[in-house]
Amino acid sequence: MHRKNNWSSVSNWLGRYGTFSALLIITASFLIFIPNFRSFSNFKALMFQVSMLVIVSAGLTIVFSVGETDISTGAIVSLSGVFAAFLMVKNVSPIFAIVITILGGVILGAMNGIMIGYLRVPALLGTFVTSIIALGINYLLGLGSSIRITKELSGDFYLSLGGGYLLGIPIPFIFAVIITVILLILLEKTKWGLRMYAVGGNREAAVTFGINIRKVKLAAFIISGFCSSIAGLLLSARLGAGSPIGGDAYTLDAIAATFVGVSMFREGEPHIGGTILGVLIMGILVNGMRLLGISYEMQIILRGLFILAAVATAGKRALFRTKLF
Amino acid sequence: MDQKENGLEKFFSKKKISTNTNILIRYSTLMALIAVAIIFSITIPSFLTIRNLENLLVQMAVLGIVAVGLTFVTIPGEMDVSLGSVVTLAGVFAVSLMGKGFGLIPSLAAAMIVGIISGLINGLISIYGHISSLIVTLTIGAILDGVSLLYTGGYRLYKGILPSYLFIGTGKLFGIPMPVVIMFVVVFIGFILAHKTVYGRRLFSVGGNFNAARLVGINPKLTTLLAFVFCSLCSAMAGIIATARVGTAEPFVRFGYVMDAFAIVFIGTTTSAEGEPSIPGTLLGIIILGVLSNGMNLIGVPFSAQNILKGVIILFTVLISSIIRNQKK
Amino acid sequence: MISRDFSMTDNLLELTNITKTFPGVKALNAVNFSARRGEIHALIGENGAGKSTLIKIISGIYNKDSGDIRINGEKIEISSPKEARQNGISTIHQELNLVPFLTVLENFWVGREDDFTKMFLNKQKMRSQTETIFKRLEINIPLDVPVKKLSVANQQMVSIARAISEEAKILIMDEPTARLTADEINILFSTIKKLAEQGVTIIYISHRLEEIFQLAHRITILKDGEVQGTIPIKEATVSNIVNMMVGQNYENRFKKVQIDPGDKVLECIDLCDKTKLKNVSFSVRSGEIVGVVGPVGSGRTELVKAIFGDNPIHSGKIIVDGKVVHPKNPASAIKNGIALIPEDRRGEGLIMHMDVAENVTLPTFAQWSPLGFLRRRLDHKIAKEIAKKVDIRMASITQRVRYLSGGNQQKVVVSKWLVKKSRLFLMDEPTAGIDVGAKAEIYNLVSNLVSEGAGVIFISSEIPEVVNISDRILVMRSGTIVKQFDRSEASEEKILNVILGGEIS
Amino acid sequence: MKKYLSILIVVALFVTFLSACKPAVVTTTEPEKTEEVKAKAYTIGVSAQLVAHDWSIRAWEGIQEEAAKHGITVIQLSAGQDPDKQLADIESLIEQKVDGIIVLLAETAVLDQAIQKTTAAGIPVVFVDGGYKAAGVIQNISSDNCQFGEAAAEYIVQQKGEDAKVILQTYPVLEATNLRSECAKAYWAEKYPNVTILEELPILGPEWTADAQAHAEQMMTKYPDIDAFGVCSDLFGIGSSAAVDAANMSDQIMITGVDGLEQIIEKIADPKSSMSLTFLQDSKAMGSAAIVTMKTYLDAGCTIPMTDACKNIVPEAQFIPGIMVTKENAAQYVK
Repeated sequence: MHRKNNWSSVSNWLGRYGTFSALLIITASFLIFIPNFRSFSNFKALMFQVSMLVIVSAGLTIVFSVGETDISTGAIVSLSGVFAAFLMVKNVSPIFAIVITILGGVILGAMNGIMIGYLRVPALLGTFVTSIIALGINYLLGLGSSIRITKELSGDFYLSLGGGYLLGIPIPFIFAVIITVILLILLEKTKWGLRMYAVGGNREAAVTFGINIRKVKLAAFIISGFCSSIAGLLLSARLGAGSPIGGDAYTLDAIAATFVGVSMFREGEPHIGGTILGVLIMGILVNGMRLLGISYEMQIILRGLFILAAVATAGKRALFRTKLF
Repeated sequence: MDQKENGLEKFFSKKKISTNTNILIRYSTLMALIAVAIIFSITIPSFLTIRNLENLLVQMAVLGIVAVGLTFVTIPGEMDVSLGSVVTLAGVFAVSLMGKGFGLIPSLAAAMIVGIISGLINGLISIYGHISSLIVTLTIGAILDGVSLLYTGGYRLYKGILPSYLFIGTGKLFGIPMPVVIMFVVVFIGFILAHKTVYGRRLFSVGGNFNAARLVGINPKLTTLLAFVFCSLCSAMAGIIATARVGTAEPFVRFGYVMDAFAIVFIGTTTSAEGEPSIPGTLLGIIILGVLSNGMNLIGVPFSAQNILKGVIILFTVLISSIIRNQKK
Repeated sequence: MISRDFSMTDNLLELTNITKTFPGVKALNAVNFSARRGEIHALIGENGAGKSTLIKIISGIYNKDSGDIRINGEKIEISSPKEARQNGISTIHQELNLVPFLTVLENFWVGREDDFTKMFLNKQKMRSQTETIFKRLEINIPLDVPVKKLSVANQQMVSIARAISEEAKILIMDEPTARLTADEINILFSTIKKLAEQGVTIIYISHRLEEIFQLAHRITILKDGEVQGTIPIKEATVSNIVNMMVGQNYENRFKKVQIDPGDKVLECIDLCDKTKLKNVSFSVRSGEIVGVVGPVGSGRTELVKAIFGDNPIHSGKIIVDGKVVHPKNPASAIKNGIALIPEDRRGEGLIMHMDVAENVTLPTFAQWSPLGFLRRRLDHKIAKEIAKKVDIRMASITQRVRYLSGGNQQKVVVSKWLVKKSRLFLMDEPTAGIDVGAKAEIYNLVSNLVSEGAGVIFISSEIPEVVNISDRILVMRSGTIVKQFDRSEASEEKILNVILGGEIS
Repeated sequence: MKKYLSILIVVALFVTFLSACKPAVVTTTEPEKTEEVKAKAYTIGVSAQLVAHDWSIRAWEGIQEEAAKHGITVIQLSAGQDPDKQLADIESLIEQKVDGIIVLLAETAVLDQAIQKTTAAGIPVVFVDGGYKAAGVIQNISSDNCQFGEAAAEYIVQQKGEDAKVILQTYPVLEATNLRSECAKAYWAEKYPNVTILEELPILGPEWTADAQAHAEQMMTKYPDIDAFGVCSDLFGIGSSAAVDAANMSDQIMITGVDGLEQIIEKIADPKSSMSLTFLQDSKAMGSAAIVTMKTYLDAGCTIPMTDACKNIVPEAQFIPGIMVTKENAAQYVK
């Protein structure tokens, strides 16, 4: 009995504050042991590196909050970058290219939403299909190689979106902050957010509350698609090219970050704040490992283990047991 | 306990479709296959040749075996996206052991053991840790990739591969290429296991209703765990064949396999009334995907466009199966 | 007892010829129902009589197959909960419909925030409004805790308050008191009466007759989806209500065969689990039917699940056939010859998309598959025999159980244990939601079981049937057995009395 | 159960982390070994798109050995084919104030921003097999990929005649691989217009060898009269030659590749194999050359943009000659 109690209290503590303390410990130890980590410019670099992931994960969190999941984010990120570059090569003005690209992201998101919300296609399956199609379009446009975005094509404006500074703050990071804040408000302060949580938390209740579950889910996926396309644009601007594989890593990273952050607020429920912390941890971890010169192979192993550890110690809800059929 | 159906919902799910049209829908996947096959064989002279059909099957062998394994995991509603990494790691181990002078059997055994272990890890963590198998297999996959890169130092392994090992990939048995033979053996075993044995019945019960299965004395967790192990075993076998075919073990991620394997299983689900995965369905999926990519290669469609076609086809099968399932509700 | 004259007041709500069918069962058959302004109208009937279906139609969760709904004489369509609310209808559902991890405040307003906020939540306003309502209902529940942290009673109060706060013209309450304490009930009742006096129409559903006598102006009795009649409370008596509920011909429905019980199949001594059960002690002999009654949440289900090894025991002994057993999981309980017919037939009893044969042989098929290979022919043979014996009406042995009627589904559940030749049957609401004929068949099935020497624990909310079928009756309340009746002394009134918290002599 | 799992995982995490930290320590303590050059201990960063290709591994070896000679510390980062990560890698190298950066086998298109950053930080960059022209890039070290393409084209014609029917497997993503096929095509178009290119397919991976094999198998069924496969990388060669040999077509079809993977050279040496030409590029030499370039640049105290003096000692391009390996001379290159 007693041991059990002890354990449960420990695990509760871990579940609640484990991830956060992990963040503190990791950051602290890096600050102490890695001189380069301390430098201001590294923090700027760090900001650049986490921005896109923050945006994608924030969008994904919305999807999680309605009790679904989305594995098409990475594909949409990659596609958006290539798409925008492709348009600009075809002499479409940057602004217009951006608008169209975002529109594209929204459409793919809507495609997810309709399949999953209206046709009750399992989320994994639905978003999987979307990702394949996105991949197809992507390769069709760029034939698998990156499309350069030169100054001549896009002008400083576009590239500065990815690499520029505003008041000394990296512009992508500003975007990340803005989007995060908006979504945070949406989820925590508006009726829509409340309804999303209701749908994710208790479907039956949501029905009796008179909430239109389909609409809510559709909205969630559209938001996710929107975020992914924004991230894709910023990424392409940062790289100065639309890379066909640039965003692939985001699918796993975003899901991981959301899972890692899930324990923080609302006890085991998705929450933007938690997600952001999750992203920061992952970002800092990778950044630090780089500075430590840990080999690529070791990096992926460690990241994997870290995610597992976070997820295993976190979480009340059966951690998004997403059923396939 | 559902709201009023409206708009799309009504259009797709609530159209009262008579049983025969229902059957039409169910076999539409099969008909689609036949149609495609006919078109190809008319337009491409070299399509309907023994040699090409042989190619088709050989090229699908690795993927097919993986897909059969995946089917087992999906029956209880779980998923495994680490199988690509298992394919790689198993191949690497087998080849590297031969490089170190071990015989055929120990090398094969090693690959199999890799499969079993990774299956156990996936299963244990996701089932007994109550963690979504998606996130678990994603991370375990990443870890395995790291391991195989670490183990090989990134080198492509090919030294010391035994002829008997190569035979698995390139040899022929009664004029049938070995990979094809093995694939059909695996499909057959999978079919028996899933549809003709106690275990299979239990697996489907767990998938159908976890609690009901528990309350008749079935151990749902153990049942699911075994499915994970079987899946990874298949992946390991696929890894052996893949390496034996090229005569090289590459320590690269095999995410392509994951996507296609899922595509196959999903296509397969559309053939069952309940939208469940099944081995015959999977076999159909294998053949469809094979015919498609083979035919498109012959026409000279670049891989890029191939993805779109693949995606569209899966999209339709998904829509069909969702219509079927919504009717049942 | 409130006595007001309604002859002047008109019908606020009027339902005519409402019909609703689910696959297998006709839930409602041409139901006519009317409620006047400011009236407390009780709706009673056995489980599965169609009460919940009716109110779900009124509150827009189900869509009626046919029939009209009129409010103030004008015909309206209610196709979603939202529309119901727009028509001034709000509902307290039986099952707790709250979002566990949202706070009380959030749960209180989610889905109807538009009332006073366009987009952004105006927490202050929400808070103040909630507080006023809570004050009025004399509830003091902190507004900022997640509801999952609240007691069940408090959760219930929250959803009640939520419904009341909608200022509806028509307020529907489905078993609102099921989980409440005496004081809470009193507060609720006074509120209900106040509302009625303010002209709100209240449709009140409850199993507890004494509540109804306390509150209602009129009573409408449903049975098997049909209205048996509507009577003013003045003319109502327990007996005529019960008769209408269960039907005159109730006694002839089923003949109890007396078997003299053999030795003990099951004995429980001071059984406790982590949460609900407190020192439950009783025994079941072979050839004996032990009825268990008690309000929702009295621990009936927990008890059988504990015996079946699906609800970990904290302390106490379970003795099966004289040997002490420790069922850690259903598998081991099944080995000891115990069978469970679970309350949630679809959720726990059957695998809906598998066929009859597969379901019937589910616990047993492994036995006759020595090498682990299925023997479908044998499965089918055995399944056919059983199906014949218990007379499962189906197209073929390979029909998927999803398409069977409720009664036949239940027979499938029972027959899988017949194949297993279990000696102790734990039946949790075996007759819930199935029509009269099927019920009778289930009764016969049960008595056949005991005549073959099995022991049966028969849980039901329908006291008449329990009285009718059982040799002994255990009355449970809040996790313990408060009273035992022998068949001879058992009567519906006595039992009701105990259940409803009367003195336990 | 769950608790044990989580404990287990956490433990595993820490163990691996500690073990992982070792290599870093090793690299950073390397220069201490060579005391005498400690005065001029440079730190040079290496960013590779993916060090999982024999070519880049050998280059990496070259770099290490050469660096060890001069007591130069090298920090190697591999981006695992994620351009964003590679950019971040380079950023972190800049962060660590390395004296120079060597980029191995990169997709140049996605590196514009990275190079701008290094230039801004005044850090010289040497591209190995990249082909990137910019002020901040002090030298491109590579084989003469175009010459490889042309030589292969010529060889095919010699073997199969002026009306050879050829199938190309290309990889346009990388500058180097792209040059090879493009130059070959140009060469034929100019010199031997009768050479027919039956089909040209970009193989985009990640299943390079497997895809190449599948593609080759199909082409053989589609065209009965193929004379040669011209593949832009030995990776494809592994796949296609496996296909051709398995089909016993090796006497009819020849395959030419580039890179000089040991495995390919062994195949060429094997008379039964269809693999009949590759160019052994000495990527190890390229690696060490890169270090040498860096050292000369740094020792000369050059800066970006480079003065003419510097341009003289550090030419903007350096070709490391590749060795043409054919059936005739293959034996001597088999290790």
